[in-house]
Amino acid sequence: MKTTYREAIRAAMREALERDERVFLMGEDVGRYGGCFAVSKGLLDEFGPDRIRDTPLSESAFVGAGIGASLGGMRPIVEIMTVNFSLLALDQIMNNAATLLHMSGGQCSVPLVIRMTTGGGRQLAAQHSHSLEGWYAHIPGIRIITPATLDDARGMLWTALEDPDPVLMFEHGGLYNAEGELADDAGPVDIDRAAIRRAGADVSIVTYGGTLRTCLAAAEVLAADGVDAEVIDLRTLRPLDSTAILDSVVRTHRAVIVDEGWRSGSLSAEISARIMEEAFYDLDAPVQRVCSAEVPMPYAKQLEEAALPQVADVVAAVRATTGGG
Amino acid sequence: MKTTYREAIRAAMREALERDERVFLMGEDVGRYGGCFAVSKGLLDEFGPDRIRDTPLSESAFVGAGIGASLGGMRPIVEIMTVNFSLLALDQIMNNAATLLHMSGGQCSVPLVIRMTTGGGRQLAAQHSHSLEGWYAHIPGIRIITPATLDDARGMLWTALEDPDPVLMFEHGGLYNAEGELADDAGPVDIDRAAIRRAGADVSIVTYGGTLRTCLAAAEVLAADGVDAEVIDLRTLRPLDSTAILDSVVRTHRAVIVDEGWRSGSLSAEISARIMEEAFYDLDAPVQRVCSAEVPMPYAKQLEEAALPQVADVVAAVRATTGGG
Amino acid sequence: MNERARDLQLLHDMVLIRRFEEKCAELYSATKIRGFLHLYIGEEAVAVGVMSALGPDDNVVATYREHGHALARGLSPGSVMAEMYGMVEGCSRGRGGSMHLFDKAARFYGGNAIVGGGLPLAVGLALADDLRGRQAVTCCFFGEGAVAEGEFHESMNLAALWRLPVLFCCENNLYAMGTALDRSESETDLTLKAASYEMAAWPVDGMDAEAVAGAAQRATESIRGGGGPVFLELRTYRFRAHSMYDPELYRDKAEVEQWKRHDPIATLVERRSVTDDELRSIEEDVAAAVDAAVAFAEAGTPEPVEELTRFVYSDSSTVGRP
Amino acid sequence: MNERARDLQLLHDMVLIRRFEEKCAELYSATKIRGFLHLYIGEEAVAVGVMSALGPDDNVVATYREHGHALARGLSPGSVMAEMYGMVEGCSRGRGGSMHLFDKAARFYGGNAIVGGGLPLAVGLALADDLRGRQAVTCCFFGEGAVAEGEFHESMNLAALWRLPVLFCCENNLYAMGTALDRSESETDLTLKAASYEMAAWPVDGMDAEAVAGAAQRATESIRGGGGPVFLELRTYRFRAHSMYDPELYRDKAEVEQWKRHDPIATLVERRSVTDDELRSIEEDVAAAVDAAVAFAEAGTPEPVEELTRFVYSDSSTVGRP
Ligand SMILES: Cc1ncc(C[n+]2csc(CCOP(=O)(O)OP(=O)(O)O)c2C)c(N)n1
Ligand SMILES: Cc1ncc(C[n+]2csc(CCOP(=O)(O)OP(=O)(O)O)c2C)c(N)n1
Ligand SMILES: [Mg+2]
Ligand SMILES: [Mg+2]
Repeated sequence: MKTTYREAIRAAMREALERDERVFLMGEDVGRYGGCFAVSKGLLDEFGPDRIRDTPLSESAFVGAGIGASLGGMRPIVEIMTVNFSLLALDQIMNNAATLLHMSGGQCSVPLVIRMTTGGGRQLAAQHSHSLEGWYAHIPGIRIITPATLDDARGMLWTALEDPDPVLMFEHGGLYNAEGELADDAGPVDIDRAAIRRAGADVSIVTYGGTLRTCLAAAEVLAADGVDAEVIDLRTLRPLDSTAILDSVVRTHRAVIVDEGWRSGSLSAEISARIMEEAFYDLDAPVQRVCSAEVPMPYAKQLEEAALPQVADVVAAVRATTGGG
Repeated sequence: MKTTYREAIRAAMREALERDERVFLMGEDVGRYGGCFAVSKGLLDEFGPDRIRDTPLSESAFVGAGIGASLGGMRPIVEIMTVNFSLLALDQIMNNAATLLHMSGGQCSVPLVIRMTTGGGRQLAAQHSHSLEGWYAHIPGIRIITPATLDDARGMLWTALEDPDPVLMFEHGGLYNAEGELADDAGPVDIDRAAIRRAGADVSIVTYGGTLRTCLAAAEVLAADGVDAEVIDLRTLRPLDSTAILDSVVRTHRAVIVDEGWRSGSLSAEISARIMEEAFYDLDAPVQRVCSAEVPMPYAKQLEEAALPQVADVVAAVRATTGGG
Repeated sequence: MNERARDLQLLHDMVLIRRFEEKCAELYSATKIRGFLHLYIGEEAVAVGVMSALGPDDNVVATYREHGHALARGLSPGSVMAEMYGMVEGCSRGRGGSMHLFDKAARFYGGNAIVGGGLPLAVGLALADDLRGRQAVTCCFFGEGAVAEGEFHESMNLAALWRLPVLFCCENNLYAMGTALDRSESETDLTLKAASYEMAAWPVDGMDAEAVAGAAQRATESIRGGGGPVFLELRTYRFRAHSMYDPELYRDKAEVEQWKRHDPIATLVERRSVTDDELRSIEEDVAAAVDAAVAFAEAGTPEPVEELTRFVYSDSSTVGRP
Repeated sequence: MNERARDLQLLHDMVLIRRFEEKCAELYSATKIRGFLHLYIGEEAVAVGVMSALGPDDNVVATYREHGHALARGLSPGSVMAEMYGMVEGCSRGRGGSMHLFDKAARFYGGNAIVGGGLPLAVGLALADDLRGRQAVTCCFFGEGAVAEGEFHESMNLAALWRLPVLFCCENNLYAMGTALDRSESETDLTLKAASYEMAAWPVDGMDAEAVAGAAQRATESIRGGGGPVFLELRTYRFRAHSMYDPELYRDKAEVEQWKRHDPIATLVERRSVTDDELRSIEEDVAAAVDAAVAFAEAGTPEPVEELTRFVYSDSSTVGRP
């Protein structure tokens, strides 16, 4: 079946709404408008305004209400339009969603899924373009998932809804129109394990979400050059599947980490540090990182492109680790 | 002059208020109550309610008002009681303070200082005890300072107020009562450079803020054991003084990074990654990290202690890098 | 239960809170209790009055000044005291402490120490009840200081817009730490805030347990009848400092003394002509309960540090413990 | 300036905004402009009316739908257009785009794309003026959708509590993207929100430039006289989609047509019996200005990518460029 990333997420939401009456979707313009990126288009007609619930512009309160509803036995899906706006709800996310279970000594679990759009590349400038999923991965008590493929867009939501704890799902805005084939019976996927999207022997490229395509393209360029890159899609940023990363690095002895977050304090720093700690003696070269430039995202096209990780950057980083200058 | 960390910060504020009429202090209970940790006690009487301005409980608006006032030519010092509450103001901090200069193409600088208390150790549990300064250091456009000594508590504020861009100053709650000697003419200090608080040849211990004391104590334990540790106080977490770190590591060939943030995605990950990238071939052992356990801070004393970096943890990490098991 | 009997129960519960907290203050000085400790003394009528209108299916969301709410809701004094001792037997297994009392079985959802942070949770709990067709009310306590927080307003609007069964209980004790209401709100008539959301709102004498109970009863009936959320402004006063660290520079001793003349316990004793015998019996009962609570806490078990990372994720989660 | 002359100026400015934005829409289709583009068409009376009451020392804080505000404030059409082209000659050097127009010399402080995010800035700008004893007014625009955000309430309260010189201009165009006001506010009379802060508030016909100008004049006079902040609810309507991506599923075409009958440009033309000649002269002038703006933008310079990390910190900062 030919479909898009957007439609795959919509199909996943539809299935969840059909299968479990505790599930409902809530967020700004998810109903009448059809979702700011049209992900929930049509669902209001199918499921009605109670379950496809338009909210006022009140990020903190409706995220908090999602937490409360999950305490009350529901399985809410809360949509935040864009990651930058989620900062308005960070108090609820960190001080409540991520901590209630612990503060209550195990009594109050928060089975909540928060979906939001992340990432740059569409000239939306500094208040609509950041990639904060790696930053969110610092917070204990939540799970972070980042579907990069159609299968994951289709399958991660269901697994996330079965998770007893809060899950934040980051959808890269540049992927919504991505097209591809999806099995008719595509269903839930494991969200505990990273996936090897391309096997290779010479270097491990570790990435997720919006930069997976960049890395796969870089791997092709490198292949033409005789460098056989393995590309790992982390899929889940918290908890990290360290085993998958380390297994690969132990085989390839080289690693490049690619993410769209700002470089300092990025998720790739964490991965580099873990490789340092667990596989130092297996490394033939220092681990490299390819991240976004440390700037609020500029509007101008050439500046935005220069700020974001590009195929050439990944190729250059791999060459640096493989001694290819 | 014998003084405390708390008094040193108060003296710095007093001096700033005297020297520059554009400076004012604003925050919850900074005036009549005297500051929730008594840092601003007495300043209301000296400078009056216009300049020592009690605010309602409105973190987002009064931080945003601080940004606006700085655009309007003032030099505000905004106090947020505790780092966890700063999450309510993150939209203003990231989407405005950190980005206005860039979004405006260089026109709108935001010379603002935001002070807040950070850190655990006082059994204040999961909504009052976290150490998010390393996490904040991910954000381009702001500077992060973390005075760990009386000199820095006294001197950093003035330099921060001269900075043309937003500065976040994190004061570890466990330090307020720290006593010591301060020169009568103690004044502004450089906030661009890290400081070596103890010179040593065998291993570089990199830390800042609340864990500096822990590291210095660990260095004494190690010294008794024949291990000569260098202790670096970062002082500024963004921008990191990479040069100071790397210079030390190139000399000692071993490094342990100690911070009170949660381990995954901590500042120490960034430092480890930079050492990996810049000094890999100088390392005799993998860089180690000592961080807080990845839990919302528990109330019970023994649990909180177990969650926080202790002297024994630092000693053990150093021993691991020096092969001392 | 006749009115006098109900009032004696209210009285009992108020005395329990009072004596329990006096003991807490003592134990704080003895460093048995640590962290922040916020006493409710003076405000007891609010908690006991409101709780008297709630049933077991209703939900409660409270603040960091919540010993009174917890005890009035029926949490055992022992489990609350053990929590402040940081013991496994505490109602939050010692992980929460004074500011984070929880009891899911009692639908007592904390113990929230972010001012205003509990209000969105209350909206969500009520939304869940509404979606599931349950008749329950969610009662949310907060101080007048929270009214300045954006989360208060967002929550009020959501609840009113969706006509959710929330009882907003604003404990107006005139101060937020050291900030008097007229220094935190340009308009100090808080019922006008509710009016701007088209929400029913009544001021209530929060020093009078009977008045509170009556107002809460009317409010919950209206809410259960589908009338939408209600905002109660409970006018009260805290007799003690904000917390154990507060030097109370911001208010006159005379003002405190003035309010103490409206002590909710004395008021009810007088109103119902409670006899010395009745009072003695209550005090004895309460003293025994408080002693038992302390003994229970003293005998508690500290959580082994090996369990530190438990409850970060649910035991049933596939996320491994580190 | 007599009233008719003033109104002809208002008319000119409205026509400028209208034609400028029509050109923007065209250029968007031609992919000369990218990112999000929010048109102000239909709402022009609000921007020109309010700005007519402001002087050069006053501050303006706007939204992401701010071309109209920027042009009415006097930013040159060329610098605004060049901004949308992403050029160095743009008012934000091409770093901001349509949603982030800035001009510090004009005290035009953005261009804020976080709904409600500009309000605290406005409070702060006004606080600075107040502390420095300056007579200026800070004017802050926001949509009715922002009223649901906590930051709106916190800012209203701060401004009223401290009696700061802020003019709150709520552009009530009835929709926040696809959400009608009665689906986002339990109480749709927005002036009641202001009342709950004891702030003066007037509803104004936002389709009538004269009415807006008059209200803004009265409001700024009151503010300058020390009367504290004022809230204007400017009742208006956007004739176009929310942004270039909006399929407009949420409102009837008939409703849009109904509102178009109150086109602020036509209204003023009729009221002031503007002659065909006068109108032609305005249109010609505007057409020339728009053409010149496009030519200016087309001739602009893209910022070299080497400059990418500039303006993260001030040029005078001791923070090195990476
Ligand atoms: C968001 C947030 N800001 C600040 C604080 C610090 N703080 C704790 S209690 C308090 C005063 C709250 O006053 P009020 O809401 O009136 O409740 P009361 O203490 O009077 O019961 C403050 C400022 C906090 N806990 N949370
Ligand atoms: C905090 C935040 N949430 C959501 C959005 C997405 N968004 C952009 S405009 C808009 C509608 C705003 O409506 P209103 O305030 O009425 O202004 P209008 O667009 O009608 O001028 C929304 C939801 C945003 N930019 N910021
Ligand atoms: Mg209070
Ligand atoms: Mg609108």
